[in-house]
Amino acid sequence: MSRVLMKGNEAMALAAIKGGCDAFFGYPITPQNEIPEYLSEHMAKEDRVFVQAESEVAAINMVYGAGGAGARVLTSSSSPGIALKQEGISYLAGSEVPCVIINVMRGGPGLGGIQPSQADYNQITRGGGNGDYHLLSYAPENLQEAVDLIKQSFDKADAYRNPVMIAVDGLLGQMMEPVDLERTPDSKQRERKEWATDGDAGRRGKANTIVSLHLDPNKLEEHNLALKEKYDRMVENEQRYERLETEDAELVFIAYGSTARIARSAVESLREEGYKVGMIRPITLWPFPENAFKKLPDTVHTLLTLEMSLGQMHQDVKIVNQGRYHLDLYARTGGVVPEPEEFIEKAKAILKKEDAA
Amino acid sequence: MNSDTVYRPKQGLTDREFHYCPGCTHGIIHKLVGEVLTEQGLIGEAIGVASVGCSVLNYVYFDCDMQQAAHGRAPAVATGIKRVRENHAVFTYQGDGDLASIGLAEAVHAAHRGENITVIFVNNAIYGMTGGQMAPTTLIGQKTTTSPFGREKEGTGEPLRVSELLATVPGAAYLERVSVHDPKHVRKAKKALEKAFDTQMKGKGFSLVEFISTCPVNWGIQPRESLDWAVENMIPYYPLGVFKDPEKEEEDD
Amino acid sequence: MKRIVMLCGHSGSGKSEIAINLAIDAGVDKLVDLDIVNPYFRSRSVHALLEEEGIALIEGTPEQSLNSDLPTISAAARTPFVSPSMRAVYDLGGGPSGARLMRQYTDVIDKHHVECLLVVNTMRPGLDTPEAILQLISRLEGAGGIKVDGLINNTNLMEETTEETLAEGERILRTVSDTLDLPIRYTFHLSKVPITRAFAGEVRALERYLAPEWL
Amino acid sequence: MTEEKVIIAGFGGQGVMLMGQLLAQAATHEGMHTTWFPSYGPETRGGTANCSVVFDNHPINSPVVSVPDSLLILNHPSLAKFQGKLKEGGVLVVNTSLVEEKDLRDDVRIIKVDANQKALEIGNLKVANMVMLGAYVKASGIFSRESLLKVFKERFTGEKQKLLEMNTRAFDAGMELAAD
Repeated sequence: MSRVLMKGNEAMALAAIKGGCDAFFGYPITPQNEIPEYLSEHMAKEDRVFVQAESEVAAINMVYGAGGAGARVLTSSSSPGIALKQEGISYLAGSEVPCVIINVMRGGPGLGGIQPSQADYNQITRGGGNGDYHLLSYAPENLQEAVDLIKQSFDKADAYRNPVMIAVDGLLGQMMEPVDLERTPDSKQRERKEWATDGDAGRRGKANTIVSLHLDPNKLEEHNLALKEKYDRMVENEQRYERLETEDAELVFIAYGSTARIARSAVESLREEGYKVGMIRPITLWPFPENAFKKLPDTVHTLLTLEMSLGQMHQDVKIVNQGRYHLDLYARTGGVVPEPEEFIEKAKAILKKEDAA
Repeated sequence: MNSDTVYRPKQGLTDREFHYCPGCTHGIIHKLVGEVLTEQGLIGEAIGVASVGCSVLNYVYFDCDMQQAAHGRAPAVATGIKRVRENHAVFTYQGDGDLASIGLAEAVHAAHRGENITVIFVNNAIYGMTGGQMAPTTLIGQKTTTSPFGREKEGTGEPLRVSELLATVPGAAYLERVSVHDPKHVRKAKKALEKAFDTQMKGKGFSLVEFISTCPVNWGIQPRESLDWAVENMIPYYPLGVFKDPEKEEEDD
Repeated sequence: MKRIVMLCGHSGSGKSEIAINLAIDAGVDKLVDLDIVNPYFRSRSVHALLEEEGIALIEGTPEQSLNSDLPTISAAARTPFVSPSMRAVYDLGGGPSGARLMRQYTDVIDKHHVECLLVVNTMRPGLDTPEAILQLISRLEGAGGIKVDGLINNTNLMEETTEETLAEGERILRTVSDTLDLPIRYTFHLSKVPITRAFAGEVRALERYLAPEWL
Repeated sequence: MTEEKVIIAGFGGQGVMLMGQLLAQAATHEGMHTTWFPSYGPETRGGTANCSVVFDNHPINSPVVSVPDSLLILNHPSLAKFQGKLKEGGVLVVNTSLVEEKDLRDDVRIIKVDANQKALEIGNLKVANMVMLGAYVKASGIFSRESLLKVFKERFTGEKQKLLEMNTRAFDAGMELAAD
């Protein structure tokens, strides 16, 4: 198979199968329904597990069970559903059970709307459940990248024994684009997970337990510090980003996911008109790609965060910036997808002000 | 069982000493589960799911792989496990706060899907762990820390009968309510557990054994009295017996 | 002091500190921690110290569930009641829910060898009148199936305690004492608070074992 | 080629989404980059529906089309909603069966297609969308007829295979209408 035209949600579902996903547990919510719909058919054809749970809460706890039993597991949902899943996500992280979670974001808070949004940034990067934990989270910009990242995410989840979240918005989930499913290698069958509660205690002569309960605060702190050491390794090794036209840029956009696609258009138009504009595109939301902000050229004077949420990522830009550059934010929210013209206008206003100064 | 046998060392359980209060029946029920899993040759490959409640730590007692679930979610966790480990005996061990209240949806839907798991449901008509609050199973007139004047039907409803409720769910294959207040009933309870795991291993669907249990501490009575209290007050409202039997269903068909 | 002393009271009355003080001073065999209500500041956290003093601690919750809110009690908690030569101090949880589990032992409590003392700090909200304390006693007795045999004045405002604080507490407790004909068995004061006048019962300086310095 | 941005709009049930998907699929066969993005509101049959399709020889950034190069309008409410967005000199393919001609802009290239009438002549009102599609393919000159027929063959398989012939006829009829 070379390039095929697929809808985002279907492409992500198929990528999960190719990533070696053994089981899917989910609950319907717009705009990600094509994922369970696609998998209900194709997981069965592959003789793998598909269960439509009675709620998001049940679904994530099924993920916890199947992941604990050593399987590669996927669930998907959208913002309010992800909020419901936070209980289980905290348990997964706390007891170090790997899984992959696809979040096709929509507007909030509450029931919000069903149009594309990035307002889950905090929910994704700050945890959303209780306790000190992090999810490795990828924010692809197009369907090819989504497919590549999802395939790899099962390996990453297993390697770190940690949940991995794929964060896209409704736009990427709903749009169609050609993808090459063979571009990245399919995941190979894995070895048995030594820690899993897979019911082989009799053969091993030693039972495994999977718990997140540690009643002695000193033991719990020790556990948390061990987790932190793991998260530190992720910060060290897993930061991913793209730098576009930053070599001589005066103004640098910071944008991810769909917003980055739109920002890319704006960069191209602005460059054609002679404006020195570039972009940093985080591919991992957590760990936030601090490295992308190192060694920026001296020409840079302003970083402009563009996001479909009211400055949630901008907080991370502020932390990374440490007072070096002027900062600005252009945000749309509630399901409104910005148009390149809006970014262009904002960029011109900033550059004009700089010239005047 | 040989009639000369008066005590048998525990099987299917670790050497850890139970933390349960005197008069509480968790210990007996643990022992029965361990015995049945051992006698049926399942313990080495069994996977248990611990829930939240007084038995939250049972993962240190059962001598098999154990996963600890969030409050009420044990049937969902067990679903996940069973779907990827089809040939293993998978069981949950839940109290009435866990199963009949916060986790009712998970329990009903696991039964509803005909999930091929076994649920050990321990009903003592009160929240033990958090200090004796009213449970959905608390009897009318029963005083708890959140029904200080005795539970009234008005506003809190009447006690929920889980076995009877699940008997209306088509996917539930085997349901029985038992008690462990005397040796005769303990033997009967063991038979129920045997049948429940048998139902699972034959792939017939969801099985649940409901145990009438005690809580002397939170009922505020002596351990010995608590067994009598259960017999006199709980069993009349929660009658013992089989509510669903796959063999009967087959005969009826 | 009788062979067995049970300390009951309202939450935050200082039962556990006094239990440890009494147990160490009297050199009893066992300190039984039956506080299943409050998972903080329980006598079980001074396990090591008690061991040095030769006092065995009987606690409900096994080591693996330390700091859990499991309301479990150990079967060994019954032993002192039925062992004629064993001396013990029982530390009950606060309020009626703490007293409730004494129902467990109504069949083995022998009033000749057991006394139940109520620890009171009248500076705690809602306990600043004799009526309030009388009501508390009635509720504790109802819940636990026990009878209060005496009072302990532990009135204090922590660091701000003065001798007058203690005297104020005694005034209130005397009314309770007169109404129910209960003796005030002890008065506890912080060693920092010098005592210049007479107080009811045995007057003892309280060593604080449980509360950290910064509290 | 340079980027071609298209909006296709009509009411739900007219096959608007399918038209976009067929074009995107044909573009994939021709080695182009393409995106298809639906408006996925609560619209169902009877409501308004639209999708955006973009074709380019370079990777496409925004799948959201604010100023289309071409506009395919299948009913009158869609004309009111989208006509103003069409770029000056762009292509406007209108279903004159359901659109009042007096409201049409005069600064764009208009392809009038009596699609419903033509579909009825062919034998089924449902293929009106294929008539529109044929007209657009002819007018834009971006795709070969063969690419579209290949896509038809991929789409109309199994039970739907019997629809292949009628859809092809409708498509060809549309191409013919645009050639006039």
